[in-house]
Amino acid sequence: MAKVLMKGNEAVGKAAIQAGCKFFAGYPITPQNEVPEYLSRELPLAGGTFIQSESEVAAINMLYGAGGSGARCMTSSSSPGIALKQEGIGYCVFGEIPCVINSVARGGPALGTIQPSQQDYNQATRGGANGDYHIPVLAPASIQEAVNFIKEAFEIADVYRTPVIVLEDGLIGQMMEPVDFDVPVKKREHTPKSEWAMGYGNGNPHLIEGIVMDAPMCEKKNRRFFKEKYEVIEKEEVRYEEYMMDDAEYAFVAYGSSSRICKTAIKTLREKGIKIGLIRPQTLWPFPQVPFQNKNIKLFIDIEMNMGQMVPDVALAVNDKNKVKFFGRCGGMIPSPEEVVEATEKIIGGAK
Amino acid sequence: MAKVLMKGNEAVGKAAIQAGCKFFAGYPITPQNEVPEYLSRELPLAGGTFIQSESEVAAINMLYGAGGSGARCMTSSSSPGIALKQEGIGYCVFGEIPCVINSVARGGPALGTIQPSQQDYNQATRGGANGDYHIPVLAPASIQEAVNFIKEAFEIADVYRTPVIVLEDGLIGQMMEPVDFDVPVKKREHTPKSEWAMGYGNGNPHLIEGIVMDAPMCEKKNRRFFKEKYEVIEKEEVRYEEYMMDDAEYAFVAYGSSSRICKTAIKTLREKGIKIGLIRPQTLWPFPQVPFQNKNIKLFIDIEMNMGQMVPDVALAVNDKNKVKFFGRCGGMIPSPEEVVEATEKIIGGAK
Amino acid sequence: MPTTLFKKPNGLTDKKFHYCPGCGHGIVHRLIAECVDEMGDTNNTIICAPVGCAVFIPNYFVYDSIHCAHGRAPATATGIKRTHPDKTVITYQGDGDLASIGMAEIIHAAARGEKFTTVFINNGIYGMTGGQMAPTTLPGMKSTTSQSGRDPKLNGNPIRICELLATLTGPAYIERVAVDSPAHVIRAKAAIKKALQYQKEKLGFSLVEVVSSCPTNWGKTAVKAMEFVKTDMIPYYPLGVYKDIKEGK
Amino acid sequence: MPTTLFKKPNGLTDKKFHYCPGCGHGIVHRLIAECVDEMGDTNNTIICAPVGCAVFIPNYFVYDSIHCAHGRAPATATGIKRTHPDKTVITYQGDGDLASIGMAEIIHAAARGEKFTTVFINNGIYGMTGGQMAPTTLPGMKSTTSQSGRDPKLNGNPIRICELLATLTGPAYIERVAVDSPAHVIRAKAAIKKALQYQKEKLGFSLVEVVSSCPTNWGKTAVKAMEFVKTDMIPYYPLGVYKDIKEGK
Amino acid sequence: MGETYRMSCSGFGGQGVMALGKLIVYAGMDEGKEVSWVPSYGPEMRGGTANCSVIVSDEPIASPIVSQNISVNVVMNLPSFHKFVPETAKNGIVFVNSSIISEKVEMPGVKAYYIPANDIANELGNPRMINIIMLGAILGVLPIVKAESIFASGGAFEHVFGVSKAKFIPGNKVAFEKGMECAKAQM
Amino acid sequence: MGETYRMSCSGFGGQGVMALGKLIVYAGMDEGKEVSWVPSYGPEMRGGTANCSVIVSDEPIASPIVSQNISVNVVMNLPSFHKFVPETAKNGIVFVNSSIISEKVEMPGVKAYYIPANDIANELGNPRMINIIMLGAILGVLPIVKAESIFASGGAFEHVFGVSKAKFIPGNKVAFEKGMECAKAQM
Amino acid sequence: MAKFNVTFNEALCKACGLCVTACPKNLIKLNMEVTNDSGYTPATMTDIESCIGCQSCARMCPDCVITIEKND
Amino acid sequence: MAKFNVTFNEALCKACGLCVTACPKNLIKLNMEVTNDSGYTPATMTDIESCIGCQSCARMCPDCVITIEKND
Ligand SMILES: Cc1ncc(C[n+]2csc(CCOP(=O)(O)OP(=O)(O)O)c2C)c(N)n1
Ligand SMILES: Cc1ncc(C[n+]2csc(CCOP(=O)(O)OP(=O)(O)O)c2C)c(N)n1
Ligand code: SF4
Ligand code: SF4
Ligand code: SF4
Ligand code: SF4
Ligand code: SF4
Ligand code: SF4
Ligand SMILES: [Mg+2]
Ligand SMILES: [Mg+2]
Repeated sequence: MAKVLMKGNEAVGKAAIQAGCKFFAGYPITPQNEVPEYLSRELPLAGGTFIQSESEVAAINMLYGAGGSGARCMTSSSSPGIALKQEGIGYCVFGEIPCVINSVARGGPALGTIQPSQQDYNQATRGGANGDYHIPVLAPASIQEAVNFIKEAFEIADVYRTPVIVLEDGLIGQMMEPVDFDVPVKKREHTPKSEWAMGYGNGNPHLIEGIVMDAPMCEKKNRRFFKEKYEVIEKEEVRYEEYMMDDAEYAFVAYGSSSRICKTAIKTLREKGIKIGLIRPQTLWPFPQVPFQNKNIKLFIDIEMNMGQMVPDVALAVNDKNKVKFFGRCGGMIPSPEEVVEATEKIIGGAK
Repeated sequence: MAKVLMKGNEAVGKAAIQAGCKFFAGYPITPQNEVPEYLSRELPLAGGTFIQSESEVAAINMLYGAGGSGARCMTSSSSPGIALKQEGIGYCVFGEIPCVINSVARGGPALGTIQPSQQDYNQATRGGANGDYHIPVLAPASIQEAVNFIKEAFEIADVYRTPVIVLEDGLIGQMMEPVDFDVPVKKREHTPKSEWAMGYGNGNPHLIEGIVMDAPMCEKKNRRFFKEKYEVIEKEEVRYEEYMMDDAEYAFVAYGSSSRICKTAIKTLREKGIKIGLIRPQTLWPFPQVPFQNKNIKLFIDIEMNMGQMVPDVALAVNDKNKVKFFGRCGGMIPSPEEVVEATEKIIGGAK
Repeated sequence: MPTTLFKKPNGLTDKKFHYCPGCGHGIVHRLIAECVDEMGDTNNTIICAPVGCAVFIPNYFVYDSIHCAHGRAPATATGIKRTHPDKTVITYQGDGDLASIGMAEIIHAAARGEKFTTVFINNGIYGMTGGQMAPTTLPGMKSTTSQSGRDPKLNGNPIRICELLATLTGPAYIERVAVDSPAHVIRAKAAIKKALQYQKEKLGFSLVEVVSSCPTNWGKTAVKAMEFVKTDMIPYYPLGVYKDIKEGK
Repeated sequence: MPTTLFKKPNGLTDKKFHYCPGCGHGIVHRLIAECVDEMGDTNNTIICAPVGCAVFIPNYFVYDSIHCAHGRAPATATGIKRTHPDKTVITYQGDGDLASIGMAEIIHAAARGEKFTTVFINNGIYGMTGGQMAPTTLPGMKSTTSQSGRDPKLNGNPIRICELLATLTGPAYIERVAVDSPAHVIRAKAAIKKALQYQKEKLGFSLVEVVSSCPTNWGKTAVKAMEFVKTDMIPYYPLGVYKDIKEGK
Repeated sequence: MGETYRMSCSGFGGQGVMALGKLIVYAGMDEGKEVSWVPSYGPEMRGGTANCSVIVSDEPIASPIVSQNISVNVVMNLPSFHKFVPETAKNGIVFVNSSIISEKVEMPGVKAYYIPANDIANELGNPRMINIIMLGAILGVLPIVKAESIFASGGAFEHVFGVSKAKFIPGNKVAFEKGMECAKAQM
Repeated sequence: MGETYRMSCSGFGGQGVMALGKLIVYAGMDEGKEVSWVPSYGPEMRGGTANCSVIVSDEPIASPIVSQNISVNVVMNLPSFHKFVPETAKNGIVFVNSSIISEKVEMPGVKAYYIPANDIANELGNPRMINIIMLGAILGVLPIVKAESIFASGGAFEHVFGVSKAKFIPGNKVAFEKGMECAKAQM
Repeated sequence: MAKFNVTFNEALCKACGLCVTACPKNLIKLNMEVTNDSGYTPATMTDIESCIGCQSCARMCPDCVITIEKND
Repeated sequence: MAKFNVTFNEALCKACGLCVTACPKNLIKLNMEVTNDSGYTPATMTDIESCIGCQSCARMCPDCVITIEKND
């Protein structure tokens, strides 16, 4: 349990190496630069390949090749860089490439700002590539959790042969916190890569598939994904934290950095006698359903560093949009616990 | 009212010219190739510029420049090509560039198939660029409507200074139907481009903005978009058709090609005594809310050529996901009216 | 017992090519398989399919393979070769794929000196999508997006890929060949073999540009199309070795 | 009354540059403004900002301007120039922007012969993002992603953009200059002026590569950084005219 | 009286099945009917089979796709025969290019016409006219559209093939009539 | 007794404010406390101001950002003074680099220490040590972390600047003590 | 017995005619009498005795139709 | 009166020293006595009389700090 102090981005790099990542391709972009910088130095020492690709487009397509060849692999980027990866992510989905995409969000749209934001919730959970698909999205709220989730992400990727996104914001990427790299992460069973990856075919050709020209076959493949991957993931891989929910009459819903701010706000609100807790989705897809069935909750108050992108998911989980309220900041602004408290009092006041 | 027979893609090209489009950039991709092919021949004759760009990425960034210079402009592509445009679309949003994006969807993910599909509902309505934003999405169900919507799209783009997506599927792009190019489309008032576009500054510099480095300013800009654009568009620009809804107890919800299949299915179902109608969103964002408040409807049956991407929007509009059922085909498969009838009977039977 | 002088190589499957009659793709497929067979790498090769008429390459070769995104085969091959440095890795790209959308990827893979081999089919047109102008479409040549012939004033002149890449230090071998005649086919095969050899010796990136035909979208018979390769394409795209680090070139 | 020999040009606003002390960007900004002023185009110019340290260009020039997406300035400028053929259109790009992510766009704009001018700042590094390796980082040069120096075996050798683009027929004028000494600054200005002139005459695409410095990320004082330009950068990036259609070059 | 023709035309690429469909659709539009034409497209057309869906109706057309319940089923080669004939509607009609398809349609209630289109075309000395021969056969037994609407000046033929090809109309009319005769003889 | 220090350090880029924060955080962690450090980043650091948020606490840290209610506020230049001083918590403490800031803190309940860090550093002949002088001043009046945790072998100093810089520890200790004295004199 | 066997896998032939043009001895023609399953009239040998075994036909064939053997 | 006026807009100067190095007559130095609002010690003229008006200093200045006039 030797904790070390580390910047979030570097911790992510180190976690990837620990998880056995053997290939990284990425392109510089603030606020995630320390990930490639760290890996450019450390990954070759661990017997892996680091490539600073010519672009984000190239990076994801390199993963498509490396992951398709059986290497554990990762890329990292931030908002507009992730936008550029969308087509390639679609190929990784369809080609069933296990790979990890580390996404450190900044204010948007476009170049926006470089300050932390959660404005890429839709980008991560709804995609932007073509076709029907889902990608597991893990949203850590601390550097420790980022480290654990990166390791988990590699496991999930291998089990379901799917890209996995770890969605942070610039705050988690840039801050330093003590972190324990020895927290165990369960190794999972999965089909050996030698059974499907390129380089292991030996005359019984292994194909990584980007096209299925025959429409009925293409539909079949789509349906297989939903049945064998997405339905199973929705059952098995949902993660969330409940904080002070035992006696709660109100619930914050927040993930990542904004959930930490909510925790501070809860302290103040509870001191004021308001029974409020926090539901913190740790997976954004699959989105947790169970905690939202809590009938004691009068209002679910969604707090995000965006304009309310998670609201539809909360409303669907609650199955009543009138019970869902929202407060957020965006464009790189981080709400203070004080303003969350104020906004909450106003919302609850209004609800009385 | 002289109708002519035309392929959907060519009709789209012609409509754009009629609407005063003066700049087109695009890259070949099935099933929309006839759009650039037609415009390569016809747009220069109408005094416009046609460019076959080196890629979809270049195409959207050309629009960013041409639209930012005050030209009415359009690009056209299909599924993976639209994925590549995501970053550039984000720039057009943030830079407030009026432009039209014609998207002719095929089966996915990845290269998928080239057959018609509606698997790009999320791609169009949720984006995939970074940041908080919305883009109006018009979904025509016939070539006539495609022509009208392309013209409307240019108007909407100018009024709100936003990209507008016209989302078709390969069927509408490839089929031929008679079309009347003289259906009037209301010209709308908007700020003259000389007030903001590049090339008109004359020492009072006009800036097309992709970055607002100061987070509070960036937030302000985001909030202005929601207030001045998205809230207004949600009020003013929603479009839908109701078909046989007067006495309906059940409602299909479908757009584009699948709505036509539903109309055929309705005929059969009504003959069987089932009172079913159709709610056809013509704008996918903003998503219509009013027709879903109809309390006579026992079940809303969403029919799509995908795995159910519109379901969340329907469930949110109805505010009860249990009243929403789904049937679809995907990967380039088009459901036949017969199977829609069968699926509907099963759903309704199950609901009894 | 008669000795076999010529037959379908082992590296090709039994599937019938979907290409149009007389399309150059088929010839080049066979040449690749012949070279790989002869080098003893039939079970040691990975091939990267482009987006273009050759997208179905995985159906035709017995190698492990991947459908790359349009233009990105060089990036994908980089990921593959760095993971399997001892496999023979081949990318196969058309002129739309390599010279238009994939320009950045091919240049950077070449500049990095990635140790795979690219077979680049220059047929001066987008075949798969039905005959649009490619970066290599000749001046005056008609296509569905240059219906009165490519106008260099609007579209610029065609790009010569071998010449462009030869300015870089990463490539070990670059040659332009054609498949319009039996003699040229023999030369084309030798070039592909040499490129693969250089890959095996880990000397750097290698590329063979094959000037080929697209009878369908050129609106010509197969025979006339091959004539056009000779009379029009080759003069604009001179055949020869553009880079050979062994020869100090 | 004293005559003014040298002052801040009219094309620049009053805003203080945000660049680090001694950064070459400031010099080149001034040269552009001087040339445009002298050509009488101060109110007739549109400038396209890159993503890179120069992203705030719109703050500094009195021209109409646009923040382009990373690497895509040539595409955006194409849209602008085709819409306003009589405006002077300038793109300003760094080496990460132009030579890495934007490689396809610059080559294709050049190949099409788009009639705008690119000022390309080669400082051998990603300045804005804190000093990562660029395609133009010299062999052995340290960066945050090549911490023991760029290794050509892994990363290839640096790309020489002027040489690469000079293989195309679209460009009318290409020159490489530097800003390490007053004499070179004078030459740099003349090159930019010529490029703009060629644009005005609608002769084709023009590009001036400016070998510049990034004291901050090179870990050098401003003065030492300029020395490094002279002793290390220029030998790898020879100055001179690479293309001049008027001279038949 | 609202009759709706749900047609499918299929064959090798190069047999002119797409144009056959288009001719009918243009003519139908000129006669004031509701029409739609949907092609198959893409690489499967390369050397493989091509087909199109055509609807001619007096009512607005909802779904324009004809993949089941085909009322007029034109099959020009063997793969198409196998793929499309089973989808013929009861009481539907099949037109078979019997020059290269030797199989017979055996579906109760379905009437088939066997037109040796290649042979007729070869007799006429123009092997490319097989689609026009088929068209003649179809219009010989079904009043989907009128022959004038096809061949009149400004009509469907000129639309589909271009005005410059109008000089070939007389030759095509001969082929058309041959096809018509052949079908009528089987009525 | 759970004390939480909510610190902000701000100044010009180059004044070492980020390192100042890091030293405290490393030391805090070594002492078994909960800590967090959040930098400002990006181009605004270029020639402009830099700042970091530091929290040292006995309890788990929820929000790691210190932009309001700053309990320990270190301001090293004038723009930082204007930006951050107003955000000091009641009962908070401000440390001012009085060498280049001539203004005074005037907030009821807020105590300010004026440390002429540049002058002290110049006296010591090393102008880069101003952050260590400030650190001395802070730890002179607040028991956030112990001095040993900073300078001990394997301690914060070696972490932040690297083991190779350990040889500079003695010199830095002198600066640290000068700062400490200066602050204590104002207690 | 001829010196060489030149055989055509007719099912694969697309009648492109490249082999016809390639043969220096002009020994190959398309057989208009036959239509294969894909609708093509496949290439065939007219005079095997004159074949010089140069393999030009096979080298140009895009569809691997042609096999050439030498009779020892 | 000196032949030339060389003036420095001190507020803009970042003390990079490029002008110092550029001056062929070695006439410019950084003034360590002064710190501008950005924290820099701006460049200043040591001996205007010796200035030859070559403008090398101004040409190298990245921040448009320097104005040069000729006294007629
Ligand atoms: C991102 C993307 N853009 C466009 C396409 C459509 N597309 C398919 S093949 C092709 C080009 C084919 O031309 P070429 O590379 O020259 O190959 P050829 O078919 O001529 O062999 C294009 C543009 C696509 N599939 N994906
Ligand atoms: C799509 C995208 N990828 C990456 C970035 C991050 N980024 C900002 S500037 C830059 C490169 C700057 O280097 P260069 O072009 O050499 O300009 P310089 O700062 O050196 O002048 C990068 C990679 C971005 N903003 N957008
Ligand atoms: S379209 Fe052209 S390139 Fe494609 S298979 Fe046919 S002939 Fe070959
Ligand atoms: S980081 Fe480098 S390029 Fe950017 S402003 Fe500073 S010195 Fe100039
Ligand atoms: S081997 Fe030579 S001579 Fe014999 S048929 Fe073939 S091309 Fe003609
Ligand atoms: S070259 Fe091959 S496919 Fe073409 S005609 Fe000859 S045998 Fe047939
Ligand atoms: S003008 Fe020339 S001589 Fe005068 S100060 Fe400047 S550099 Fe020195
Ligand atoms: S060159 Fe300019 S910024 Fe640099 S020291 Fe001289 S005057 Fe100051
Ligand atoms: Mg091609
Ligand atoms: Mg740079």
